[in-house]
Parts: sequence; C-alpha cells; structure tokens
Amino acid sequence: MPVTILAPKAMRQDYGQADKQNISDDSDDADSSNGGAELDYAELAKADAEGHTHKRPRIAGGDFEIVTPGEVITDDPQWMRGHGTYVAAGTTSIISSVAGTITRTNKLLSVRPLRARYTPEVGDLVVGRIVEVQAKRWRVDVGATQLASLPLSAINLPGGILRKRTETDELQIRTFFAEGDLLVAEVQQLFQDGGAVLHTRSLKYGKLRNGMFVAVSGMGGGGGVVRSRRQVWTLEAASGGGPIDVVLGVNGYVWISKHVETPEGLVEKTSGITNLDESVSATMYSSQNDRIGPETMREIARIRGVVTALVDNGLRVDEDMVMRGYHEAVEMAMVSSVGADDIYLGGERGEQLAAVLTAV
Amino acid sequence: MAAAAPPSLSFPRPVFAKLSPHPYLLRTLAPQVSPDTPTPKPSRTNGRAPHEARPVYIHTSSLSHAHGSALVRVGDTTVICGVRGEILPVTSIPQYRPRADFGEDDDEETRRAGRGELKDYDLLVPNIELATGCAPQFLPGVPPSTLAQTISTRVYSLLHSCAVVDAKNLRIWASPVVTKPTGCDDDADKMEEDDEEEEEKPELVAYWVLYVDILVVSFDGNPFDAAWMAVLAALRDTKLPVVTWDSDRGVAFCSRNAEKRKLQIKGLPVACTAAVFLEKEHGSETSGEENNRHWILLDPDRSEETLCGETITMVVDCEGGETRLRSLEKQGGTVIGRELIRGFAGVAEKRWREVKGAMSK
Amino acid sequence: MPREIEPSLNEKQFVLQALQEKFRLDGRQFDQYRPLELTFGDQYGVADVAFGKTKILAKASAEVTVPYADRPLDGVFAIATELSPMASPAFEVNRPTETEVLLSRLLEKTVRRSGALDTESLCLVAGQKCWSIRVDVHVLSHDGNLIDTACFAVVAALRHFRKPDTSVEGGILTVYTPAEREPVPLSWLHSPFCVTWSFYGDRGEIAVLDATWTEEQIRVASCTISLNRHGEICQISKLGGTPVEAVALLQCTSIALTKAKDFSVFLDKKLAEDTKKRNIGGFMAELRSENDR
Amino acid sequence: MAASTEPEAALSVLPRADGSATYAHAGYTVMGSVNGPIEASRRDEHPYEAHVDVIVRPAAGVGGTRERHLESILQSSLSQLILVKNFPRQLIQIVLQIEATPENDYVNTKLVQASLNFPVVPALLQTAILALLSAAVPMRETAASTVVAVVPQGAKRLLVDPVPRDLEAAHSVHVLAFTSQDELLLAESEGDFTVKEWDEVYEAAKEICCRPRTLDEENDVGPDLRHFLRTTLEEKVAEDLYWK
Amino acid sequence: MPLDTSAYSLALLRVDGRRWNELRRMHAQIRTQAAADGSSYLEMGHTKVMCVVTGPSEPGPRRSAVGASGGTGVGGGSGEAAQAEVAVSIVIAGFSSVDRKRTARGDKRILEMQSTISNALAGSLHTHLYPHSAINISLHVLSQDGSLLAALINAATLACVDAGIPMTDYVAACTAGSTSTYAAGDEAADPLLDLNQQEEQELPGLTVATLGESDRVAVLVCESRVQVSRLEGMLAVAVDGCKQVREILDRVVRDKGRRMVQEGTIEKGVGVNDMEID
Amino acid sequence: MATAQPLYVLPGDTIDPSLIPTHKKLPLRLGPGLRHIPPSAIVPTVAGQLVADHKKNSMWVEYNGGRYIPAPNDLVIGQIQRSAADFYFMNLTPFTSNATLPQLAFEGATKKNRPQLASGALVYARVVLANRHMDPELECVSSSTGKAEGLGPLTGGMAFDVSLGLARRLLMARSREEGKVEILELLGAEGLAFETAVGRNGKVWVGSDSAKTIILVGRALRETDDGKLDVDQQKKLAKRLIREMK
Repeated sequence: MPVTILAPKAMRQDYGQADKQNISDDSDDADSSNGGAELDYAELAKADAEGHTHKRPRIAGGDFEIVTPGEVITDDPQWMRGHGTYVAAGTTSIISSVAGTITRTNKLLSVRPLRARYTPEVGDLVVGRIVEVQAKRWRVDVGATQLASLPLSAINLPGGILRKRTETDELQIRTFFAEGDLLVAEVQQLFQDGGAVLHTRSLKYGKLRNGMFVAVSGMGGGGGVVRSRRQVWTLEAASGGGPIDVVLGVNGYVWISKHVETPEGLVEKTSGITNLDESVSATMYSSQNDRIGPETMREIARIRGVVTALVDNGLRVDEDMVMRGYHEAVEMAMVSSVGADDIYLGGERGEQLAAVLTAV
Repeated sequence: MAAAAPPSLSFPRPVFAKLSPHPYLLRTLAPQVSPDTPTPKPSRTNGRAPHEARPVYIHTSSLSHAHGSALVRVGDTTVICGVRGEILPVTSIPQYRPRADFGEDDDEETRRAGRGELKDYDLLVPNIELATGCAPQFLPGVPPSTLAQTISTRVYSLLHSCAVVDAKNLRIWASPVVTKPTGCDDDADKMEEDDEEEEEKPELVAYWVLYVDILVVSFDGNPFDAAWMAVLAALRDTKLPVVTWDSDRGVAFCSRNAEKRKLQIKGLPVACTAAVFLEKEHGSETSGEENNRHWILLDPDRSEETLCGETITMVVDCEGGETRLRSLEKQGGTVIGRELIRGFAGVAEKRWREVKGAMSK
Repeated sequence: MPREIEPSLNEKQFVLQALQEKFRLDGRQFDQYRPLELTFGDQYGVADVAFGKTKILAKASAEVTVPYADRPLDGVFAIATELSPMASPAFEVNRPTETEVLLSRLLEKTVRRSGALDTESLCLVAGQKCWSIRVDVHVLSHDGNLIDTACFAVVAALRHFRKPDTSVEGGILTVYTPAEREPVPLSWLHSPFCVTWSFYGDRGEIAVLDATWTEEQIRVASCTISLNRHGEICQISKLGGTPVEAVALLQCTSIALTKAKDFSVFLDKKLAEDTKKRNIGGFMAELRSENDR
Repeated sequence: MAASTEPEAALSVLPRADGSATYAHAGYTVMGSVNGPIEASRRDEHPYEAHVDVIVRPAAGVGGTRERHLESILQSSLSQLILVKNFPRQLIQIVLQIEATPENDYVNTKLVQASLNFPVVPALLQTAILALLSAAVPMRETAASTVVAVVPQGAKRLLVDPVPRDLEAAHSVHVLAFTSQDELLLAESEGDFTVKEWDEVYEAAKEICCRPRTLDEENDVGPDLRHFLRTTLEEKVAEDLYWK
Repeated sequence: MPLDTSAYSLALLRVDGRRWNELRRMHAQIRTQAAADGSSYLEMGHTKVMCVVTGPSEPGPRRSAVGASGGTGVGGGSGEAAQAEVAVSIVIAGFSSVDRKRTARGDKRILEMQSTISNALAGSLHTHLYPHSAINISLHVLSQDGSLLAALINAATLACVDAGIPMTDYVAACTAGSTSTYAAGDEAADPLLDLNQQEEQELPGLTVATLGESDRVAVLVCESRVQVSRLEGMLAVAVDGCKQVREILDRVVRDKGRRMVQEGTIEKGVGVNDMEID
Repeated sequence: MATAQPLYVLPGDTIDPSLIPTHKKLPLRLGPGLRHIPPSAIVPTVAGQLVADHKKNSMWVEYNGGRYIPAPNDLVIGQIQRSAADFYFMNLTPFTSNATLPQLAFEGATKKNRPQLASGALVYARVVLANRHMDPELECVSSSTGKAEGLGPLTGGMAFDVSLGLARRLLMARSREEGKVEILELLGAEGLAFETAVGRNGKVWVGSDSAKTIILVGRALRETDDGKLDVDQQKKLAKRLIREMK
C-alpha cells in the first residue's frame, strides 16, 4: 500500500491547479529555461493529477518507440525475454532493462540499447589493440566489456601457415605482437561470460601499419559502425592519393591506411596460400611503416574527417556512407578557396556534409 | 688471513660474505689453527677485535643558523645534530599552571618539578631523520621507519631521565622593574602566582623550547650511540641569546647583537652499544654443546647488526669520579646475564673515556 | 593483509531459508537483541559494552587545548574509531576500511551533530583555551552490529565521564587535580542510540535487528536509525543496497524508538548503580588525599 | 598500596580470536589477542620463520613513537619465546590493547606522552604470554617480568610495582624479564644508579619472577609471578579438559 | 542569516517562492561526453553536477576499498568477483560553494557519499551480467545549492542509462524537509519538497532515492534532528518527489532516443502496441 | 590412560624421565605439544595436560583452543576459494593460506568428467600432506580403495563452528566413552532426522530436510561447547531443546 501525503492544513484543493498555473511563471524566474523543461512540468502536472499507478509507456513519442529501464514491454506470457530485458520476480511481464528500441525475432523480445559497449559475436571483424602479452596469448582491447584474447595458436606464423608452433615461438611471442600494436582479426568463439577469442589465421587479418586509427562508438548501438556487407574495402583516392584501405571494425574501431599489395592479392590469383613466398610472410609482423606520399596522407586524413563527421552528426558509418561522404568531401574541397588541401570537416562544414548526405 | 678461508671454499671471500654472511663472520671470529698462524686472533669481518669500538670524530658549531650544532662520525655512521631555541610565552601553553615557588635552590623536590615542566610543556623536542639513501633500506617517500621512531623515543626519554638540561635554564622572567608600571591584570597575575605579599617577585612569562633535530647522514650500524653523542655535543655547544620582555605588548624579543649565554649541561652521559653474535643461527633447533659459543661485538656495524639478535646499550657517566649508570637497555636474547652486564660496565667506562676525549678536543 | 572470506554457499542459502521460515540461527526473534552487558571501569569515562560476542570498550578523556580559530567559543569534541586487528586480522592499522569510515560517520552524526554534548560548555578562555573531549572506541571482538554497540559504548562512557574542575581568575586558568577537587561531569543534553536493521530477500522484505557477523555478511541492505527517548530522530542512514518498502521503514522506525527507550532506561539504571557504588569509594579517596597532604 | 596486590588474569575472553587474555596488575589492565599462524602479507613474509607482529594500542589517544618502541622491545623478546621456525612464511599477530593505567591524582598530564613508560612493559609482556598460551602457539619457554624502582629514602629502598607517585620520586626505574629457565630475557633501566644497585634490583626481580614453587609465601617481596602463571594456566586447562 | 519561517505560514510560499510540493527547475542532458561510455549533466535548481561512466571493463589497479562495492556491498573487488564492481569517485570543485574550502582527500563525508551511491546503483544495475569487471562512475560537482546527494544519484543513474548498462529501473532521488526546526517542536509542521542550501541548513530534512515508480526506498539519509512524528510526512513527500524526478529523467532519455531514431542513427524498433504475434 | 592426578605442563617444563613411557620394541611416538631436543630431552611447547600411553608407547599434551594446524589423515571441512587449472584452492580456517585439492582426487573423477564445484562450496576432505614449508594438500577419495568413503562435496545443510577440542572428541572412535559427548546421539534418539560431518578444523556440518532441526542441532552443539556440559547436562539440554521445539 502506498504512503499517504500529509498535506498542509490550508487550501489543499487549490494545489492541483496551482501547479498547472504556475508552470509557466515558474520557468520564467528559473534562469534560461528551455522547452524540454517546460514540457516536463506539464508532464508531471499530469502525472500528479492521475496518480502514479500507470506502468504504460507514454505515447508522446508516437511512431518511434523508445523503451526505457523499468518499462513493461508486455505481460503476455507467450513471449521470451532476450537481451536488454528481464522478468520481474514472480510475474510474467517482460521489462526493459536498458533504454533503446525493441527488436523481435519471432517469439524472442529484446531491446537494442541506444548505446553500449561492443558485444562480440562470432564472425565479427574487429580492429583491436594489444594491451597485454602473456605466455601463450595476447590480451586485446576491442572496446568490449572484457579484453579479448588472441592465442598464439590462432595466428599465422611466418614461414608458411602450416608450420607447427614451437617453444621458440612462445619465447619470442613479442616479435609477432607487442603491447600497443594494432591488428585486425575475427571473433572465433565466445566464453560463456561473454569474453571473445580472436584469430588472425587468414591473410586478410594481422598486424596493421601504414595508416591511422579512429575510434567511434561501436555496435552496441548509438550509430557509428554498423554490420554490413563489407567491412573492408580499397578505394582509389582522389587527387593522386593512390589506393587506400578502409577497415571498419564492427567494434567501432576504424583503420584507414595506404594500400599495400597484401598476400591477399596473391591469394586470389594463386588459389591457396601454401606456396606463399617468404618475403611476404617476413613483412607480416613488421612494425615499420613504408614510405607514404603526402597526397596519400592527405586523403587518409580526409577519410578520417568524413568518418568523424558522420559520427558527430549521428549518422551510420558503413561503406556506402563513407564512400558518398568522401566524394562529397572532395567536391567541397574543390569549391573551397584552399583547394584540395582543405580537409577540415568539423563544425558546420561537417553538418553541411551530413545535410547533403541525408538529403540524398 | 688465508686461514679464514677454508680450503673447500671455491669462490672468493666477498662472494662468500654475500652468500652466507653468518658462517663467514663465524669463520673470521673462530679461525682454525693452521701452521702459519698457530694462535690466530679472533677478529671481525671489519678487522676490529670483538671489544674494539670505532674511533669517534666530533666537530661542533658547524651550523650557522642553529643555536648549537654538532657533527659526529663513528666509522661510516655520520650524524648531524642541530639545536634551535624558540620562545614560548606561557599564555600559549594550554595546560600551563603557575606554580607557587620556583625554588632556585637545587633540591630533590624542585628538580623533579622541573622535570615535570620539561615534559608537560614539551620544552625539549627531539626529532630524528634517517636520510634517504643513508643506507639501502631507507627509501624516499615512506613514513618514518620503526627504527627512526624507536631512536627518537629513546633519545627523548634519555634527555629527560638524565636531566642534562635543567628547566630553570629555560625559564624567561620579566624583571619586576618592567612589571611595575604595567596594568592591573598584571597584578592579578601576581595574585595568582603566589597568594598575596612580596610585590618584587619577578614573573615567569615564557620558556625556551629547544628543538633538537638529528639527521643521520650515513648509516653503518649503531645509530643510537652516534645520535646521542651528537645531541650531547650539540647541547654543550648551545648558546641562547638573552631575552628582554616587553610587558606592554606582552612579547619577548632578543636584539640581533644581544649577548649569548652558554646553556648549562649537567654531566656527560655516554651511550655504549654492543650486539651478541651466536654460533648457531637464531632459532635453529640443533642445540649441542659444541656450537653454543657466542661473541659480544662492541659498536656493531650494519652487516653485524643484521646477524645479531640480542643487543645491549648502557649509558654511563663517570663525570663525578665514580661510574654511574644512567640507562640500561638489553633485549632480544638470553645470553647477556648478570655477569656479562657487570663486566660490560667496564667496557662502557673505557668507551666513555674515548668519547670524553673526542668531546673535549 | 588477508581478506575476510565470505560465508560458504551452504551457509548463505541456509541462513536465508531459515529466515524465510522465521528462524534465526541462535533462536532469537527478528526484533530481539542479544543480551546486553555494560560494565564501567574503575576510572571515570570507561565503558565496556557487549552485545553477545561483540565487545567494545570506549574510553573518554579530557585535555586543555587551544580552540579552533573558526569557532573560538566551542570546545573540541572528537570520537576516534580505529579498528585494530584485534577485531579481525582483515583490519590494518591506519588504513581505514569502508566499515571504519561508515562507523565513524554514523557516530559523528548520531552523537556529535545531534548536539548530545554541549560543546560551548567546554570553552574555558574564549579563543584561547578550551577542553578537548575525546572518546576512543576500541573494538575488542567483532561478531556483527558494531554500530549499535559502539554508539551505546560512546554514550555510556561520556555520561560516566568526569573532567577535572577548573577556575579562571583574571584570565589565568587553573586546572585542579583530582586530589584537589572532585572532577565534574560533562554538561550532557540528550542520549541518542543507534538501532540497525538488516534486510533480506529479493525485495528486502525480511527485517532483522542486531545481526551477527554471519547474518551481516549475507544481508542485502541495512538501515541505521538513531533516536533518543524523547522520540527525536538524530540520524537515519540506509546507504543503498536492495530497496525496501517505505512503509516497512516507517514500521522499523517505530520499533527502533521502543528499543532506544529500553536502552536509555537500562543505561540510567546502570549509571545510578555505579554512582551508588562510588560514593563510598569517593569518600575513601577524599580521606587518602587528606592523609597525603 | 597497589604494589602488594596480587595480579589477576582471564584467558580466552575474546570468542573470535585464536587466543586472548586480560591481565590486571598494579593499576594496569591490558587486553591481548593472538591470531596465528595466519597468512603473512608480502612485505613481512620470512622464508624460514614466522613473523611476529606486535601492535600496542594506548587506552586514549593515537599510538605514537613510544608505542612503536614498546612494540619493538616486545617483538624482540617474544620472538625468543615462540618457536618461530615451526611456521615459515606465516604471521603471528599479537594485539595488546591497554585498557587502564594507574592515574596520579596529584598531576594533570598530557594525553600523548612521547617519553616511554617502562612500568607498562611487564603488564604488556605478561598479557602477551598469557594470550600466546591461550592460542596454543608452540613456545620454547615462558617468561615473567616485573618493574622495580629505587627510591631515595624509606624503609626499603627497593619498591616493586611502584605507583606513579613513587616513580616520580624514584632515583631509577628498572624493568626485568626472566625466562622460565631463569635466564635474563629483558632488562631496561633508566634514572641514576650504580652497578651495585642494579645487582640488588636484579636479585629482587629474580625473586619475584623465578621463585621456586616450593618457597613459602611469607616474605612479601611481591607477587610470585611464575606460580601465578602456572596456576592460571592449570585452571584454564582443567576447565578445557573438563571431560577427561 | 536565519530563515524567516513565519513568512511561510502566512503566504505558504518558501524563500524562493515555491509552494510546499514543488521541485526546483530540473534540467538534464545525456551524452555530454562523446569519448565516455556514458555521461550526463544535471541541474536541480542551482545544484549542478556532471557524471562520466566508463565500463563495464577490465578492472584497473586496485583502488581504495571505500566507495567500491560489489553487488552485495560486502567483499566486492578482487579478480574472482562474480559480479561487476561499481566504483564511484566524487570531485567537488573548489568554486562550487560560496566559501571556497578545500575538500581533503580522505574526507569521510565524501567517502560516505561515494559508498552510498555505489551501493544504491549496485542494487539496481544488473552487475551479475559482467563478472570480474568494473564500472567506474566519476562525478563532478560544479555548483552546490542543496540536495547534493540527490543530484549526484540522479546524474549517476542517467549516465548509467546512457552507457547502456542493464538495470532494474531508474534510481531517482530528491530531498524533503519540514517547515519548522525540531526545537520549535510543533508536531503539525508541513513537509517541504526539494530543499535548497538555505532550507537544508535551517530545517530538518532527508534525502530519499527510490527504485523506479515503486515506493521502494534505496537510499534514506537524514542528518538532522527531528521528531519521529514528522518522518512519515517528509518521507511521503520525498517518495512522491522521486517519482516526479523519475518522470523527468525518463523524459530526457526518451527525447534523446527519439532524436536518434529520427536522425536514423538507430533503426526503428517494433511498436510496443502492435505486440500481437503474426 | 592418564594418571589419577593429571599432570599439567607449561612450555619449557622439564618432564620427569619416569613419566616417559619405555617400551621394548615400539619406538617412542611424540604427539602434539611436545618436541624432542637431542640427545634425550623432551619438552612441552604448549600449556596442557601431559598424557602418556604406555601400551602404544606414545605421549602427547592434551589441550584445547588455538588455530587448527593441518596434520596428515585429519578429516576437515574446507571451503572452495577458487579453482585453478586442475586444483581447487581450499580454505580451512579464515586468514590462513589456502590448501590445495586436486580436481582428480574425487571418487571416479577423470580428465573427462571431474566434479564442477562453485567457489564457496563446502567439501569434506582428508589431509594428505601437511608440511611446514608447503601448503597442505587434501583428497576426497581413499588412495587405497579408490572409494569416497563419505568424503566429497557437502550439499545443502549448514556448517557450524565448534572448538577444536569438541571437534576432536566428536571424531573419537568411542566419542561417548572417551570424548564424553553424546549430544548428537541423544538428539537422534529423540527422533530428529539429520546427518553430520565433523571437520577437525573446528567445523561441524549438519544436514536435514527441516531447517528447524538443523538450527536445533547447531544450538545443541554450541551450548554443549560453550557451557562445557557433561553427559548428564547434555541429556537435560537435549530434553529442553526438544521441548522448546514442540
């Protein structure tokens, strides 16, 4: 049973109204009130009036349904609860535990949070950074709630992929990856507690160099990188930038680099990596950058600008958006006074870019 | 000293000393008889004989800003001590209580009362610092080690129990000449001070507080003896300026070129420490007859201190002809008994003469 | 330092199950305290309090000092609660744990901020000299519910305490030794007591008083209510944990009030007994000091 | 006066400690607890023997330098008695809480005193030993300790367990501890005395600490500590083994 | 200067012109720091605080035990913890109050607030989903005008929602007081909602945090002397206030969410209303 | 058994040689609380009652209290702290360093299927190895028979702390005659259904379907222990508790 409010003796009745009236003037004396606040007051004046028993979400939002923590999604027992929900003890009602949008896969109800840390799934392509080197494995920061682990057994060893792992490899584990190194890898499996195990046993994966790193908020929700057809592609940069690789890690870590003829190329031709020549595998774990021309650097920076602009304006980051954004950016640079060297895409220029993209 | 190293030994002496210090010291103290040294003399790894202390070097009034100072070196243990006096008005002593009579005559009663004064009003404030790096174990930024706290406590207690400084030398009086014209509250003070009569009695207005700061510059064992020596030397070196009391403003001041009076120090108590080195390592359960020998190492250095459990410190003063003990501390073992202590008094006397010599230099 | 180990799964499950069946391990009612013992020391201001196997000794002491600059007319009053390894090896000297911080805050709020002791009466010479009253809380044995025990001990010690008599003439302060003048009690305004509830269950529906150490380790929330016998709340703190129905908290408060009244009665009784006992001793003391003069 | 009173003690008074004891004598009351052998923290772990950790806490005020000194004195003495080799890498933790100290009605002294007060040492040592026995920590032997003051005048120049008033008047104050093998374990003296005086003190103290059990209780040099220790322990053991 | 309580009884208006059951203007934002996992800024009248949440993530070096609590409050920390550790740190800016006073490192009042907030949130957050990891909540006080603890709790809740950490429901907090001092002792004193600094100093009051729209109290802190009889009134008003606060917080989150859906940052969800299985 | 007039000893006491049992064949065995100093001195290390068994040619000091110190073949109740690759780290008494329990030291445990025990679970185990320089090691299966013999995880129920002395008495083969403790039998006779496991490390586990019964047994043990009750008093206690329960 709810506790009862002891009201003051005098003129009790009028208070209900009093609230409603004084909403406006109240927000006047308050410094720099904004619409949001006033709306709130109206809201809770209403709340006061009708008491607090309702657990229905407010329909104010109309067409886009946002659910928030503690909100009952359904009392219907035939649904199953998924991520972002819980069932209150002793009831059948499924309640949202995060703020986000509802997703439904036939009988399974789950809530996709507006934003959260990256939650790894098997098969994700991720960009990560080595934070710790252990005896037989590396701990990798992939922006998830726990560090992912990359076993020594799950990487390509120089000198042919079929080579067996030896003690010497364990001893010189740092020669492959050391603290701070960046790499692109795939999530191979998950522990029950959500920890991810990575592998780089494909020539698409491995150590990253010749480029720059951008972190945007990840797949947990809230825009940024989204899972899509291709996470990795090579584009031909404008104004003599040469080929540039873009790696959109599903975990929201982005890598933009000068395109080097990776074994990948060869792989396509020579169907099979067995006769992979030593020279390539030698460079596989090199931490040395090749020489990068200023044009290339400029274009890399421009692409980075595009990505951040997309994020700042809350737009999706995928191949399509990045490519279109890039071309727009080049156009904008052309018209600008400085010319091709104008790569600034912050502030209203960023908004401008976003506007164009959303307009289309 | 070839005999000291047994034939079996396959590595050089320094390594032996590092690896197993205990057997090493044991060897040098109990060398085997060998053809070239038929009667080997037991000696310590530092070449001293068991009862041989390190020479003392004392230099005083080396600090210009302190009222008294001394630098003491005993072997590689070096200690600096500075004494600084500050004036403490009685009004700012919370638990100050005027006493009826400060008997200037030197009887039991007043001396004890004086001791009370020193303690209750904190007129002697020793503080010891083991400088970072003076020995490997002292690291920067750590709270004062147990050793430092222990030594400062021992110095403090000894200062009071030996009463080297008499409270009466620290009292600051307002001469009646000055007191005469001053206001009524002053009279009230006198009323309080001693109930009615005799107007001319001078009034106690403030005390000297002596801050005794001890700094161990380099530490190679036996810090207490050195520290105490430094304190004593510094106090004997202390000169306090003559203070004039301005009762109108109720403040004490001493002009820059005021004459300085030497602080009177009573007696010359000297500390003498030794450590006991056992043949069997401490606590090991093999107790046969043969390996129960022990040596008393006078003025131990750092390496010896780490190997010895039991220590004895005796503070003696032979100033008045006969030897008087001012303090005795023996702990950490059961070897030193009555006889050894009796005997040790003699050793301490010898040490006293050495230090006395160094002081008077 | 070794950490306190949590109770085994078996214990956790069982204690909870038992509580749901309305049983406590030691067969107590939910709102029943363990037997309370209070003994005063031979000296003034020493109180030894025990709730079951929890034992706390509080000692009050007084000293003349200089008052704080910002409040020249007030005395100094401090409660020191340092948990020593005697209570549990998990406590390290001068490294405060959360337990210690919360305990000292609670005593601070309950005894000091509620104005149980009239600090202005401690002023001797305005801005120059005042009494500094200090209570040292020594936890001898820790079997749960430190807060209530400590609070009771502190209040008992302070009410039993006598500080030296003083006189001020012409700005000169005289503090009389016990031999010269009988010490005088503190000016005490009201006696607050702490009552701590522990909550169990998913919704904190089970409420228990005076939890033992095992029970404390398993509880999901706790709420300490401090009151005096006049029905004045001095402090309430439910610092997080599983939420509890507001109504339940109100009920807890009213029960707490009755407990506080019981404590207050008990303490008054004990103090009365003690003074009776002392009157003889006090007289003897007088004689002795006479002889020595 | 307090000097002549017999000491009192109670063992295993703290239910949650491995061993504990209270000891009251000559105006001092000390509560002692022993926990061990327990896991030692990294820094005081010793590869070959147990680390004996002594913590002395004053009744009022915070522990300062003199408590540290008392701790080091007790630590060095107790390590002699405990069979530390039995528990390598372990910790034996002894907490001594001073509950009451004899008060001098004739002075108001400061709360925190820097100078070390010898007279409390025997009480601390006795308590620690009782607590260790109650915790059944293996020991080589036990010990007993007392304090003797040399006063200027009066019928007997040696005062056992002097009250604070006597201490003020005393020329010198001595604390001595003897093991149950009659060996001198601890000797702390301060003041102004001669070797001869110390000898007398030694005699008196030994009489108190190591008097053979057979001796009759006529002469009142002071309490018979060794006998006291034995009887106290016998009572406890008998109680514990009531079922035998 | 003393608060003129007589004025209230006449006009039933408080010093700042509010009625007995009015909140001060409350304004909040989430997503204030792009870099953080979750962040928020919150004003209750002139009390202004901001909050940054990082985690759940691998626990860093051990921090002080105080203010860091595992789900249950006991134990906590340590690598083997079955649930995430919620560590709270509060920084009070020197300029936040009228007289600039330095707050010491180990200030027990702040340590207490830290552990309170930590335990309160641990009671709602689903920490068991994140074994051996840590949720670090750092709060910054920019300006103080009463109801500090309440503001901090609200800000922390918002930031946790923003960080997408699953929780049972909002933990919403506010304060309530009573119109006359305990000394006045009139049983018939009226309750007041949401105290400002001045009222907090002069009048008895308490801070309450409830879970969601229920009457279940997560935090109840009363630091002033007051008659038991007045508790119910104050508690009732406070609990009601918490519900209002929850509405406001919820509004903030929804608005943000809607905006994001509009911008297409996240695809629409299925409606709650069209819940029939197809 | 012990002499008519019990002999109490303190650490360091000299033991009258006449008391030391002398046996033709058997070597002298020293139990707890005694140490041998070469050549021939035997010295107590704890305070207690000296007991000599001339038949077994052994002597020891009987005492109660202190912290449990592991000795081979002791039965103990341990609590799982955490599990390593193929060990469980067990806690026998608070604040002491962990004992180890190999995950294969259970009945029928193999590399493939070994018991999965959560941290905090209670296990009834035997001390295999106890040595001052190493952490003690436990087992839950008899190495000879390969059978559990009652050892293994303890599910449900409640663990109560008792004094080491009582634990030892409960574990005596003839606990009623020698140990003078039969409270458990008495309660059983009163028709209470419960099972117990006694750990030498001062823990008694009590299992039963009824929480009431468990609590009652727990209180019975505590009161017997704290109150130092003899057999008759135990009888009274049992009666009283049963009555209260009704």
